[in-house]
Amino acid sequence: MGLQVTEAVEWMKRINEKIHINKEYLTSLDQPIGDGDHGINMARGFQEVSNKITMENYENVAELLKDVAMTLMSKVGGASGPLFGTAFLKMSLVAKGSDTINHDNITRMLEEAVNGVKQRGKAVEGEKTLIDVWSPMVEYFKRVDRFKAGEIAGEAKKAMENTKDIMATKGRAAYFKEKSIGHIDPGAATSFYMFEALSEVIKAGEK
Amino acid sequence: MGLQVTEAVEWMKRINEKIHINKEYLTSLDQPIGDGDHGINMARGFQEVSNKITMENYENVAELLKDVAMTLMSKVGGASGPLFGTAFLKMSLVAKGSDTINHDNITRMLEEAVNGVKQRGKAVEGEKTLIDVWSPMVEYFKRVDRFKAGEIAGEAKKAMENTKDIMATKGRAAYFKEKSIGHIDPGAATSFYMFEALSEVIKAGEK
Amino acid sequence: MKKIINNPDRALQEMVEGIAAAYPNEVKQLPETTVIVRKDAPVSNKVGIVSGGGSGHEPAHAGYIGKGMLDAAVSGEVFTSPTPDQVLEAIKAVDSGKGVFLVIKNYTGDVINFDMAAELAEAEGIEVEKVVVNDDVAVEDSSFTTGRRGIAGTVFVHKIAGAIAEQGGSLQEVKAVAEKVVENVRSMGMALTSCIVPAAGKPSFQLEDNEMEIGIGIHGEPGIERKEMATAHEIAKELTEKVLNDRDFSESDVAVMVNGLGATPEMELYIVNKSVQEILKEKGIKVYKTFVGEYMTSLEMAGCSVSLLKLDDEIKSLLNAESSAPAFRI
Amino acid sequence: MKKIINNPDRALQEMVEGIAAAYPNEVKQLPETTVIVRKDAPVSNKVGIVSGGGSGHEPAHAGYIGKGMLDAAVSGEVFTSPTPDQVLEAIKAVDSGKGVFLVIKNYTGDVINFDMAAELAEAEGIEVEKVVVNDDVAVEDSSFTTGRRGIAGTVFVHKIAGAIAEQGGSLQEVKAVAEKVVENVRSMGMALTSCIVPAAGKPSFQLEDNEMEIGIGIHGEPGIERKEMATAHEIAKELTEKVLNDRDFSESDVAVMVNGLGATPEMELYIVNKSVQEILKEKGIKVYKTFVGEYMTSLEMAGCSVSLLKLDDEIKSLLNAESSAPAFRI
Ligand SMILES: Nc1ncnc2c1ncn2[C@@H]1O[C@H](COP(=O)(O)OP(=O)(O)O)[C@@H](O)[C@H]1O
Ligand SMILES: Nc1ncnc2c1ncn2[C@@H]1O[C@H](COP(=O)(O)OP(=O)(O)O)[C@@H](O)[C@H]1O
Ligand SMILES: [Mg+2]
Ligand SMILES: [Mg+2]
Ligand SMILES: [Mg+2]
Ligand SMILES: [Mg+2]
Repeated sequence: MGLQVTEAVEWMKRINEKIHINKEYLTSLDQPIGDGDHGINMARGFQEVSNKITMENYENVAELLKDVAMTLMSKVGGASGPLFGTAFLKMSLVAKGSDTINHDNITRMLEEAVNGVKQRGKAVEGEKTLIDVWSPMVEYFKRVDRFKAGEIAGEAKKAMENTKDIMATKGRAAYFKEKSIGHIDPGAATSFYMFEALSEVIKAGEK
Repeated sequence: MGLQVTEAVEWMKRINEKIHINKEYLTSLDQPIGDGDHGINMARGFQEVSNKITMENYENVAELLKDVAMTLMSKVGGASGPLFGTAFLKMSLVAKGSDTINHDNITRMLEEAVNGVKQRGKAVEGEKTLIDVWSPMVEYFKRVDRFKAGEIAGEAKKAMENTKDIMATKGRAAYFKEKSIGHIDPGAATSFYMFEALSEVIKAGEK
Repeated sequence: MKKIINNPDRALQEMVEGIAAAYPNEVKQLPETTVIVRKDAPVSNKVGIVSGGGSGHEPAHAGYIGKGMLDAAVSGEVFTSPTPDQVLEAIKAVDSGKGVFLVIKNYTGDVINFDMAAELAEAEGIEVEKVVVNDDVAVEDSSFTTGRRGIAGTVFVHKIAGAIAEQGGSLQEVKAVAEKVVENVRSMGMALTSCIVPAAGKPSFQLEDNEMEIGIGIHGEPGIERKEMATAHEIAKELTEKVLNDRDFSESDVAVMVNGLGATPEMELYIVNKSVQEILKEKGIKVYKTFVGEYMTSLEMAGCSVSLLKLDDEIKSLLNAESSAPAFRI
Repeated sequence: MKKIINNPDRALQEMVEGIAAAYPNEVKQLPETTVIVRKDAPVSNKVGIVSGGGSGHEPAHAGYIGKGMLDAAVSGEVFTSPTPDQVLEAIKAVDSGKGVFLVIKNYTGDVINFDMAAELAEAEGIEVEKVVVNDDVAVEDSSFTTGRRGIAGTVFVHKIAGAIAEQGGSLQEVKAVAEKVVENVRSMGMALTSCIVPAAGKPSFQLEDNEMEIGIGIHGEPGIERKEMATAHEIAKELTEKVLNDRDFSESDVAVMVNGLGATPEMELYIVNKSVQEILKEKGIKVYKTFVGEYMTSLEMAGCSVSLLKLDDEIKSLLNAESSAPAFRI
């Protein structure tokens, strides 16, 4: 199976929902090792995404993802806005010409997304950022041979939780050096919700 | 009996003690209807008075009272500094030529003090100020024919407590109009301690 | 109480030294006083302008010392008027023979202490004039009571009296224009929190999380009315309308001051300013110049005041005249 | 949370409108943006200077717009870097053909968003250069990590880049002198309280009555070290020495900035300044100019920072050059 425009729209709306429900939690993750705005930033951005995509009619997922990217870039700000924006923009570029997001192209989409984020953020794996969810997810999708809705969220969750043990070297959390250990990275948490939403949409499509 | 220099010095030291003990109380009186500095102001001033008079040797009470006055004027500030300063200055002027403060001259001393304060503060009786202790005390001393240590403090206390029912029209408390009713005037409370100290010194002299 | 001080009893003295140390080319501290004067005081052939009051209102008053504004500022203990001897030192230090003008805020303590200083100065042969600023419309104006308080509008009096003095105005001319400013300036303030007098160590009053005080002074005293917390627009409206109801500003050009009391983020002052400007526009009042910032504070009190000054050509030109005061550079 | 706002979601927009309404003859808001630019932008034959970042740091950055300082300030949501499209609008509005210079504080978000805007602007044919300010010695300098934060020292970069641009300096000349300032400025801050991001509604962290945070940033983030509350002198000493240990200022002429974070009474800043000046004097460092006040704030955070800028003749003369910015008039 694959995500067509309708399911991809549903994916974004679910992300929006999850972020709104967890807005305070995400912000609270950003307080001890950041500036306490991550949930606010992402909620503002995905609300705009949701408004935007509700008003449009997309012919393909690439167009949809591009709008998501541009909205995040122009409505979020901070570190997360341009970084998630870049991730979705890169996914959109890879998705160009495909009707759906499916297991064949998702690995490449995520791979490009990670590369884009790394370049923009001048960061690599293991620096306690959202990369530490996205990059393991690339590895995961490489490992499996089809969408397994039941696994995706769990994999993302594991990766998110692993950020707890990392000492931050990029982003605001880096200012806290050793003290950043023991806290989940907020951007990683948001990323987890994105993959959790993806797994739910895939599961719904399997029925 | 009368207060000679030694007793007058003792009077000032007792005032200082009482004000220090009640510094927070006096300040708390100044918080709801003022700016919360009265105890601080008076404690600073009488500490300086105490320091000053300890270092000097006075030939007569007039000299002592003049130093008290000048110290209050130059160390307290606010409304109370120059007003109490004026009161003691006027008392000093009346005391000139007398060896002691006694029942004969205290009435005139206080009367002049009240007049001085009234002129400086452009205030009269019934405006919820220190005048509302000093002025009744003039009346009291006029009524009696000798120092009655047992009565002085009680009279002053009654006068102080009566300021509770007055609506302030002068000083900071005036800004609160009706709301100033129900609070003892801080300057009246300080004045009470002054008369209480006086009565104690007189009582000590009677023994 | 958490404050960046060494000792409440030395806070005033150390602050004054810190001011003198910050601007050694512009000002000097008079030895063994809490008086700061212009470095070049007395400025020859110029009326000296002296202001002051309790400390805790910074940048008032020492921040307004400079060419075109004050010649001296006298600081008392926190919220406590300075004593006559200190004011006298200031007067003597800035008198060039052309007389000295005192800008006094209408508080019993300030009035008495400055008056006594004026008497002492006159006894020494110095000509002294004064104005008493009473711009706070929260308090009823009455000759039977203490009358209105002087608050943020005082800064306009400093500026304009200072400008005319700098231009060579006589003592009487300074007095005349200062009185005109006092007649034409009105203010009203509000607070979200109290402040802590260092020597007291605890807040002067308590406000709940949903309460504000309307009609606040600048000494940590409670306001005239305690109300439920409102929006910035409602607050701006209440303050501005109280000011407008007190004096006819219609068809006038005005200067506006949105003043922070100490702990209000400037963001909030600008949000208030937006509403103030809208309200004035609606009423046909033309804003000639606006000042937003901390001009007359109350230690770490959160809150703001709105002041309006009605302008004529003379006041406009004096308001625009050069000032080198660190806290009011024009 | 008590704040004088109407709605956390509209606070940024309303603040920007309030700034524009305060100085209608000096600045203008670019329609439908949160960008404020000089009224006369683009100034012909002048490099345009653009700065910005999250809001909540007022008077930074819009207060520094004026002749001799910034041409534009871009405000993001509270403590959140503005988006590239907004920065791009600012760049376009101030480009006179001589190029645009970006002053960026070293935060991942600011760096990324401003970089993206620069790329977009270059794609439109505008020459763009930038400097990244990283004056905060609380954070270790490292090319493997995010590196140091930009804090109050940024204001010196604004001033000096603005001055050389006003004098007709080329884009490369502006860049060179701005880089020199960045190399020569160091800062260190501390806080007594946290602050409240309006949209969060609660303090970013909690401090007990006997605690302070040393090495604080300007975004309400916790500091590097939590300590027992100390005296003003100890605090001044700790901040100043941290700065002095990081860079050799000995035998130098310096500019000093004692910056309040939002809720610190100016009285306390001057008390800190007294100690800072004493410490510098002891070490033989000559203070050329001092700035005490709120220059780079963190909403209603109580606390302060100390910045030192090592001066040479060029920087001195640029520091002294005229500036008409409301928050930094010289
Ligand atoms: N250099 C970087 N590379 C990748 N991700 C980063 C980088 N810096 C920060 N992030 C991510 O951004 C998140 C913070 O986002 P947010 O709080 O919205 O922005 P800001 O840090 O500007 O306040 C971090 O939790 C981290 O996942
Ligand atoms: N006009 C006045 N005449 C007489 N006494 C006054 C007048 N104004 C104030 N007082 C007295 O001064 C007291 C306040 O003193 P204090 O708090 O030390 O000074 P301030 O009001 O300047 O803070 C009042 O309680 C009142 O007794
Ligand atoms: Mg954040
Ligand atoms: Mg008082
Ligand atoms: Mg007082
Ligand atoms: Mg942020």
